[in-house]
Amino acid sequence: ACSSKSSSSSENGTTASLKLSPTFNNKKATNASATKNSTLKLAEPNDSPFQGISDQVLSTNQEDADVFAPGGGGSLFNVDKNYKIIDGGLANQRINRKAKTVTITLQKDAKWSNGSKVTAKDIEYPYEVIANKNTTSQQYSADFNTIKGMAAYHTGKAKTISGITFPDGEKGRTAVIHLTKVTPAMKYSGNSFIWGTVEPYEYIKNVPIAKLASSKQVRKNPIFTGAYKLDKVVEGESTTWSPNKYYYGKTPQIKHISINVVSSNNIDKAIQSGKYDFTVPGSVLHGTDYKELKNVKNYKITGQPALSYDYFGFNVGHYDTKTQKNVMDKNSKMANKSLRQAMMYALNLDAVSKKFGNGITWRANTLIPPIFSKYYDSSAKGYPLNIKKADKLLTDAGYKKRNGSKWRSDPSGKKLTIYFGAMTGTSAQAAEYQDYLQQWHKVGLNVQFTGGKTMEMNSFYSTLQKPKQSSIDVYAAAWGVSSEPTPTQLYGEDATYNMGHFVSKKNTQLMNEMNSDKAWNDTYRTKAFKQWQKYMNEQAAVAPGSFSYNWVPVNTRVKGFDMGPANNSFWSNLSLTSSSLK
Amino acid sequence: MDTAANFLTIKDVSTAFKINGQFYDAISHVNLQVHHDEILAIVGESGCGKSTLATTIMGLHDAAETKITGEIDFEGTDLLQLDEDGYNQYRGDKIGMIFQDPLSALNPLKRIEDQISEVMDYHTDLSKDAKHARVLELLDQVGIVNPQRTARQFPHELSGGMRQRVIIAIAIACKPDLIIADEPTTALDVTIQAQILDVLRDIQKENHAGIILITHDLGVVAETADRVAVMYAGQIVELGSAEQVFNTPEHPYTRSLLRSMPQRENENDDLYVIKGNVPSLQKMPSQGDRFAPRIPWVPASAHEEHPSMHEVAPGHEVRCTCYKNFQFPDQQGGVTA
Amino acid sequence: MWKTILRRFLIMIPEVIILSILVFLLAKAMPGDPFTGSINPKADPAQIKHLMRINGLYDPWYQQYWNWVVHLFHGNLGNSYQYQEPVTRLIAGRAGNTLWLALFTMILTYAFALPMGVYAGRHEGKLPDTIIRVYTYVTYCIPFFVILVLGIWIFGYVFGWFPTTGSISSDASSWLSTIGSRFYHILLPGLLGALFGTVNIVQYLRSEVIDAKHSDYVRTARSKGVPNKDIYRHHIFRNSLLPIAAFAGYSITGLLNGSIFTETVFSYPGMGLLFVNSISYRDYTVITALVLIYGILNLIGTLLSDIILSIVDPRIRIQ
Amino acid sequence: MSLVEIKDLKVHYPIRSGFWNRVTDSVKAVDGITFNIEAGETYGLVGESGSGKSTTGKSVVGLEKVTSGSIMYDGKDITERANRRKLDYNRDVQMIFQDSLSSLNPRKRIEDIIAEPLRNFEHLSKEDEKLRVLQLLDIVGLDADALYKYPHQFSGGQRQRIGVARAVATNPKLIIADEPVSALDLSVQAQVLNFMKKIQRQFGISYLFISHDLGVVRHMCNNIAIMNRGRLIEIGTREDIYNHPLHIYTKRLLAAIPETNVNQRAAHRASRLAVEKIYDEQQSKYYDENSEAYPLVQVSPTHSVALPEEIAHQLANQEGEVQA
Amino acid sequence: MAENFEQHSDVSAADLARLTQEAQAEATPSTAKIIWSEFKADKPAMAALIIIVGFIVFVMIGALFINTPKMMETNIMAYFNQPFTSDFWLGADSGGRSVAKQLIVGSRNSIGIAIGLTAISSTFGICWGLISGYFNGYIDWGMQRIYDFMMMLPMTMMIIVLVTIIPHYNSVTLTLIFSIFYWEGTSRLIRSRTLAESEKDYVAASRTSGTNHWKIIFREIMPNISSLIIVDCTLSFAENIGVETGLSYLGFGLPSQTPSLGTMIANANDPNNITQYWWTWLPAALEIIILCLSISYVGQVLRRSADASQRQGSIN
Ligand SMILES: Nc1ncnc2c1ncn2[C@@H]1O[C@H](COP(=O)(O)OP(=O)(O)OP(=O)(O)O)[C@@H](O)[C@H]1O
Ligand SMILES: Nc1ncnc2c1ncn2[C@@H]1O[C@H](COP(=O)(O)OP(=O)(O)OP(=O)(O)O)[C@@H](O)[C@H]1O
Ligand SMILES: [Mg+2]
Ligand SMILES: [Mg+2]
Repeated sequence: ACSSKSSSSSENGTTASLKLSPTFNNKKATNASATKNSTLKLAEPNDSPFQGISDQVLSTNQEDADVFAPGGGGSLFNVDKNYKIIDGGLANQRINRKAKTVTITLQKDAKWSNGSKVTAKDIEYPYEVIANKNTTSQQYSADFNTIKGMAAYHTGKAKTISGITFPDGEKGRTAVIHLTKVTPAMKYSGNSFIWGTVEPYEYIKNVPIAKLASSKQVRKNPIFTGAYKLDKVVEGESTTWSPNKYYYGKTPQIKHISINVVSSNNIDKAIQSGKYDFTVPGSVLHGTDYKELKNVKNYKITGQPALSYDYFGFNVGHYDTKTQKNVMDKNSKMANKSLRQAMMYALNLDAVSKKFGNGITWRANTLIPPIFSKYYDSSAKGYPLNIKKADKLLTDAGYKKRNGSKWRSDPSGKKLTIYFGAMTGTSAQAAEYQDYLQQWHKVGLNVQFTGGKTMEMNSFYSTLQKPKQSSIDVYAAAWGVSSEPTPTQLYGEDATYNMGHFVSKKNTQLMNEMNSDKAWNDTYRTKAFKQWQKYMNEQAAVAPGSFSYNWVPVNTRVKGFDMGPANNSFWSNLSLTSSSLK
Repeated sequence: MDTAANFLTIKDVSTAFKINGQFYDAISHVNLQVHHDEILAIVGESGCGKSTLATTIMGLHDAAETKITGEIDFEGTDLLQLDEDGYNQYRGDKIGMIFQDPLSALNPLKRIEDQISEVMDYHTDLSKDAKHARVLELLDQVGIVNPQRTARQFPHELSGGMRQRVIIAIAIACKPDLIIADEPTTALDVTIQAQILDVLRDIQKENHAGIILITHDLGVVAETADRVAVMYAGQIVELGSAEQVFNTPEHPYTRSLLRSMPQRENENDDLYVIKGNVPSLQKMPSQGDRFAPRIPWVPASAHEEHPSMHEVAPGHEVRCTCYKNFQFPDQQGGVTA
Repeated sequence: MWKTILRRFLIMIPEVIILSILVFLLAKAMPGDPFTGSINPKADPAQIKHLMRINGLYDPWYQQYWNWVVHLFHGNLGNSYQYQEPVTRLIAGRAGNTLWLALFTMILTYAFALPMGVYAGRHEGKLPDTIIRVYTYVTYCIPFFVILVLGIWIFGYVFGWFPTTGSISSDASSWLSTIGSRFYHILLPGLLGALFGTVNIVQYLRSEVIDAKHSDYVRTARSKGVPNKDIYRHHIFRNSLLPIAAFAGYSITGLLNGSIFTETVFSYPGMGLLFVNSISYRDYTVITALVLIYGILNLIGTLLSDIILSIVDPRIRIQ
Repeated sequence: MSLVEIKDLKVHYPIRSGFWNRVTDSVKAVDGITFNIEAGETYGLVGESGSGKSTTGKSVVGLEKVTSGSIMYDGKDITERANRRKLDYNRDVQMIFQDSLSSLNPRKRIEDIIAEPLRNFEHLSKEDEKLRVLQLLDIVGLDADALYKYPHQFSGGQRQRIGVARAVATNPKLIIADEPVSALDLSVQAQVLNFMKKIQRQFGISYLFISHDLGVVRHMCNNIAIMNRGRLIEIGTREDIYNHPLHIYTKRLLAAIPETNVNQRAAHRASRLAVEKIYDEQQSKYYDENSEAYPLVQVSPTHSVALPEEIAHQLANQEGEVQA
Repeated sequence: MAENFEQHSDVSAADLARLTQEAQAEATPSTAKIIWSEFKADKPAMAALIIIVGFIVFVMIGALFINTPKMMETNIMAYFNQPFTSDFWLGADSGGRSVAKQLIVGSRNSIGIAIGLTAISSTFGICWGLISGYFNGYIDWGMQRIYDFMMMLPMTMMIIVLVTIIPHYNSVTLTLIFSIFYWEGTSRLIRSRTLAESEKDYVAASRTSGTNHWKIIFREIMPNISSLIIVDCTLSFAENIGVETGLSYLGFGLPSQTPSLGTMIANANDPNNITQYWWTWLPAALEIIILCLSISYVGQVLRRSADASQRQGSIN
């Protein structure tokens, strides 16, 4: 632990030391026989078998989304590189601010992989499934109540959702969604108001919604709208695909695709021994894997910043179950901003990222990940290592070492012990957490693990989600974010996920601005995001930890690989240059 | 005796066991002949080498752990020169053996019939049916009341007496010339013992076999044996017809044994007790009379240095000359040592 | 005998009931709940509370237990929270894999162990015997998973002889290739499991053979003139194999325990791996069902051992 | 008054079967026997294997749970545990076992083995205890250096004597000797039998001497009981049993004893076969319809036999005539 | 009553000292001495014994000089440091922590667990087996039912469930959890031997000598199965050293701040570590193998000397 001097961060924000491109421009000529007969072999690194729910409405986990990805996931819209919805996908979207409606119109030749037409009812049915009283879906959120009649349907008062209409009938191509308000977020894919996928109503209508998740139609023989159709599912293990001849878009070029779940312990060896073309983009590979894979022959590493970030949360209040709002406690141990800032300055996040992340992770400077290039505040400084500043902040705020103690006490002179909550994970993570403690000890703060050791994930979250708790003062965790980055659900006043309970008028106001009427103007919205980032950074109630790449090793026989969000035809753009793996 | 009937001749046989890397004689220089149509009994205390003699004849010793010298002439063949396969031609066929513990001597997992017909598998080429018939015949012969049923049973379903009969049936299945019975009745009740001995005798008569009957029960010997060999510490110390040995016992050991038996005559007296113990293999004196330490009142001069057998009557031999003037202390009139 | 078997089954009932209560309580005592794991901004906490409520997770434990028992009698073990499908179907899908692997491992174990044990016993004290014994000690000392990890690394990756994940390859389509692929996938885990599982059998068999060699009935057989090799074939082998046969049932326990490791290392979707996954997910219904099933399988294993023994050994009769 | 009075003693072992594994039948190991043991006498109990001799012996010493009947000692029924404890019963009644090796704990030194009953019943000081053990060793003819040795270091005869030393350590009134010499060689057997007689003379001990060797029993016992299938068949003095046996079972047992007189071999065998023949043919006469023994009938002050009254007397008279 | 004996024996109080002395001169060596001489005769066994004892002592003392929290501190610069350097004899692990020091403390912890577990489970199993084997009737019946029930429990699963429930679990609680399940093998072994042993006449002899049941069980029967107990304990000790490794592999082992051989071997769960960072797991694995082999070798000798004293029994 002698890294305190090696402050390596740049003055202006942070950037990844490593530059990865989301595309792999393979110039090789495509071998004809390769196209005809060969199989694209993909790996899905995951420790458990996938669950097998092909339906995005019902599934919450990444594995399922990944192994069913060639089917297109029923995705409605095409997006640009900022995840903004554009025309040209399965459907186009029009927002009418005056009428407060969103109109979704399907492509003319939009078909399911069994040949039947995609209909307007298919656009509406996901809402029914999500909001049904007996659903197993976890997707329903308060935001859906902005759709007219949705709340009534959700509570079972209404049989149908009155706010979704079909101008040319259920079998037609258009659905209109009537809302109580429209927000700028709706322009982006992944927002929490407009659902982005279709359900094959005709195909599944006979299955009770409660049983949908376990039905054959969802698990064994699901149909899709994407470039490939499902041939076979081996439960929990693999899926195989072949071109979907009813696909409305670009004709797929590969004869077969297979996706296998590979235990994350084994993934490096599997790639090194040339068993797979690439890992499904979206699946998670770690920094330790990168070290193993970066120099593997015949593979090229591609990547883009991930839709996620690590952060530090401070417990500064509680959740009032009566008003269903978060409340700050002035007297809480972590209420002092200087203390929080000092703790962040004490951390050597740059060094840690470098050592453990191998370039795949780097210190985060703000709470919006850089994939949102428009909103990401690259100028934010975040909290680089600065022990001196930390010491000064503490001393100035009255956290002094008294009576010759090794540790600082709080301004009132009371002993100060801060409890750090962290989840049990890999040995590298354990080492990181240990390192954080050491860093805090360096500035004289007596920080201990809650319960003396890292916590098992379930205990960790059930502790944090208690309305009021005092066993965790500061914690390290991560968020995966949606492609629409509005942070209200995480940090809003009434957000249950606001587990540090930081609330302020300013914060509420800044977040409201992001989706206010003015925010239909992109520059305004961008400004709002940046202001919020600045505020949050300054408050340090939730402080950025690290960003990382979502990266994929791609075999050099693959052509047309581009994992960027703007590549809406990812699967049909892929082709192979030789019939066997290299 | 008729030498033609002399089908087994044991000449100067010694068997030594390896104990802690050294060989010690368990039986030494045994000479013995067995005739057809006779029961030769071998008696002696526990550990004097009776079983060893039997297993030596049967060739059941592990070559690495034992050293056997001498000659066992069986109908003109020296058994000790045979290899394992050669021996197997004799075992079970020409020589049958009966063991002491009838329970453990039978394979617990095989039916009685299989265990009996197994002998015939190797020594006859009878058909299956013929073997079955022979099994029933044998069981009947050894006095089992319901052969059909017993043939199908397992050893544990039979009583001790019945098991011993089965073992006898195995031993006689191929009508051997020689049957060695090692304490066949020790584990049994007197009444059963009498029956088993009857069976043995009948079989011997029928097959004209020669039987070596090993026992330490002098009563059994007196009832069944034609000739008797008394063993002590690995040596035969007295050999003669039953009448000779019981009516005119000569060797002090034989006389002591007979005297220590509870009998009508000594009903109310103390029994005679032989002093000391049988020496263990490692402590066996290398010369002199091995019984001498147990009759300390007999002067050393009465014993031979290398005791040999002396014929005292036709067919009656005694080892060592000490028998000539041996008397029990209480009969001696004050010459106690 | 069937009466005894039936009686044994009846005796099992209270044991299974006690186990079910125990497991149920223990499962509930684990911190967290099935939905804590799915914390992400896409899932609304209110909706999750709603799901908790309709799944009865806020009811008192006895109520939950009672509901569970009632469902049980309808052949319904509840729904997996993680997999969102009926536990019965979920486990049925996995049980086959586990049982195949276990059966195969058992066959291999015996195929290795019997010759080794007999050989070691027959040539007691000689060099091969010493080698076999050192081998058993070494495998006895090495934790099972180390064998597995080394095995998968060497044979799966370095040499690439065996598949390293899953139970079947994704391109097996015909009936024959399906069977073939399944078999190919259990080959390496089965071999490694057998390598580990032989220890007890080898040691036990060895001493049985040595005992049998010196037994009286073998002496009887020799005195019948039975040649040495036949003595081994008809007497020693048979008699010393019997107690081993009874091991078969007990070894189920060991195999099931081992399945947890094998399946984790080989990402082999069986009940063991399902259990490990369900633990971190707090998938109560699955955990409870699996522990119960394993418990019942253990019981059946014991019963099987007793039955086998009574069939092969005429001395033991269940009346 | 007799030392021990055994009355209608029954020991049954349950046989379980059926679906619920309930007791459906029982092995009647001992099925209603009555006899008395007098002080200072040796009482012989003879019978075939499995006839219930050991079970009787164990019941008397308190090792076996008695099904019914009583064993009176000192006016108390010692089939009850509490009474045994109150009386320190085993201080007065001890046992010698058949297998000398297994009856001595192989992990204990001789001193501790012999001292065991002393420690439980007499609570002597360390010195006194050691002295007593040494005296006992001396009495049974063993050297003091046996003290710290283990049982396996002794010969069968010596071990049996150690067993006797333990049995007499508390100066008991009765010793149950269950086949004490049947595992021993002739010479050693003689040694042990002599010795048992000697200490009987010295300490006035009574023996219940169990054996199936009629030669040994004749040598040791004044009174003899013949047992068959859990019941007593005949009771009498040595004279009565050996010279005037009444029951065919007794006769058969006696006939089966091998005779050491070689010269009368043939005659002896003939008479044995004759008895055997009668036994086979006349079973029904000597046993009741369930082939169980009849109740005992007294034919003389010392002699009883299990036969129907008239037959018993008839046979007794015949015997008398033959005698005369 | 004493006079009674005086009368018939020449031995008197005066001879006591002399005779005792004589007896002592002839006394048979104790089992411990027999075992010791067996070790002296068998050089490899002696080596094994020295390895075990020496190692345990070294580890116990060595661990005292190591400040565990300090040792477990992350040292980013030493991330996977190569072995055989002056700072890190055996290299460093992913947290830059010295493998050598961890090995010492980890061995201490693992051996501690093994000792604790062996002590608890063996003691319990032995008592259980003895009592259940000695008494028949309801006691045995009841104990057998409990035993059957325990046998039914799927051990690994139950341990995992318990480990997740216990809030602050550490090596002590882990030992206790394991103890719940590890007595069964011992108890079965002991019970079957006790059953056989109870049949023997010396037990009957003790009962007729007025010795009470508990004394018979623990003073008479137990010494007779002591060789079995010793051998069983040594073998379970060997087995118990590696007992938590499997759990650590599955991720339910000791907390990472408590190093153990298990947590170290669990480094092998990552195939990368197997080859590249072999020093993170190999020393621990080798240590387990060497220790276990030594222990089983010692167990062999113990068994042999136990057999030897039994063999003496048959030579009169
Ligand atoms: N395999 C062996 N190895 C070493 N010594 C042996 C072996 N077999 C027998 N002995 C010894 O040889 C001697 C003779 O034994 P043997 O069994 O022949 O005696 P025995 O007369 O049959 O005695 P018993 O009446 O007890 O059966 C005994 O001292 C015995 O200890
Ligand atoms: N614990 C028991 N359970 C069931 N039956 C028993 C038990 N003990 C003895 N028996 C049976 O009781 C009967 C009498 O046995 P006991 O041991 O008293 O006979 P014994 O006359 O001493 O025979 P032996 O001469 O063989 O010692 C036998 O049939 C025996 O099988
Ligand atoms: Mg013998
Ligand atoms: Mg008896």
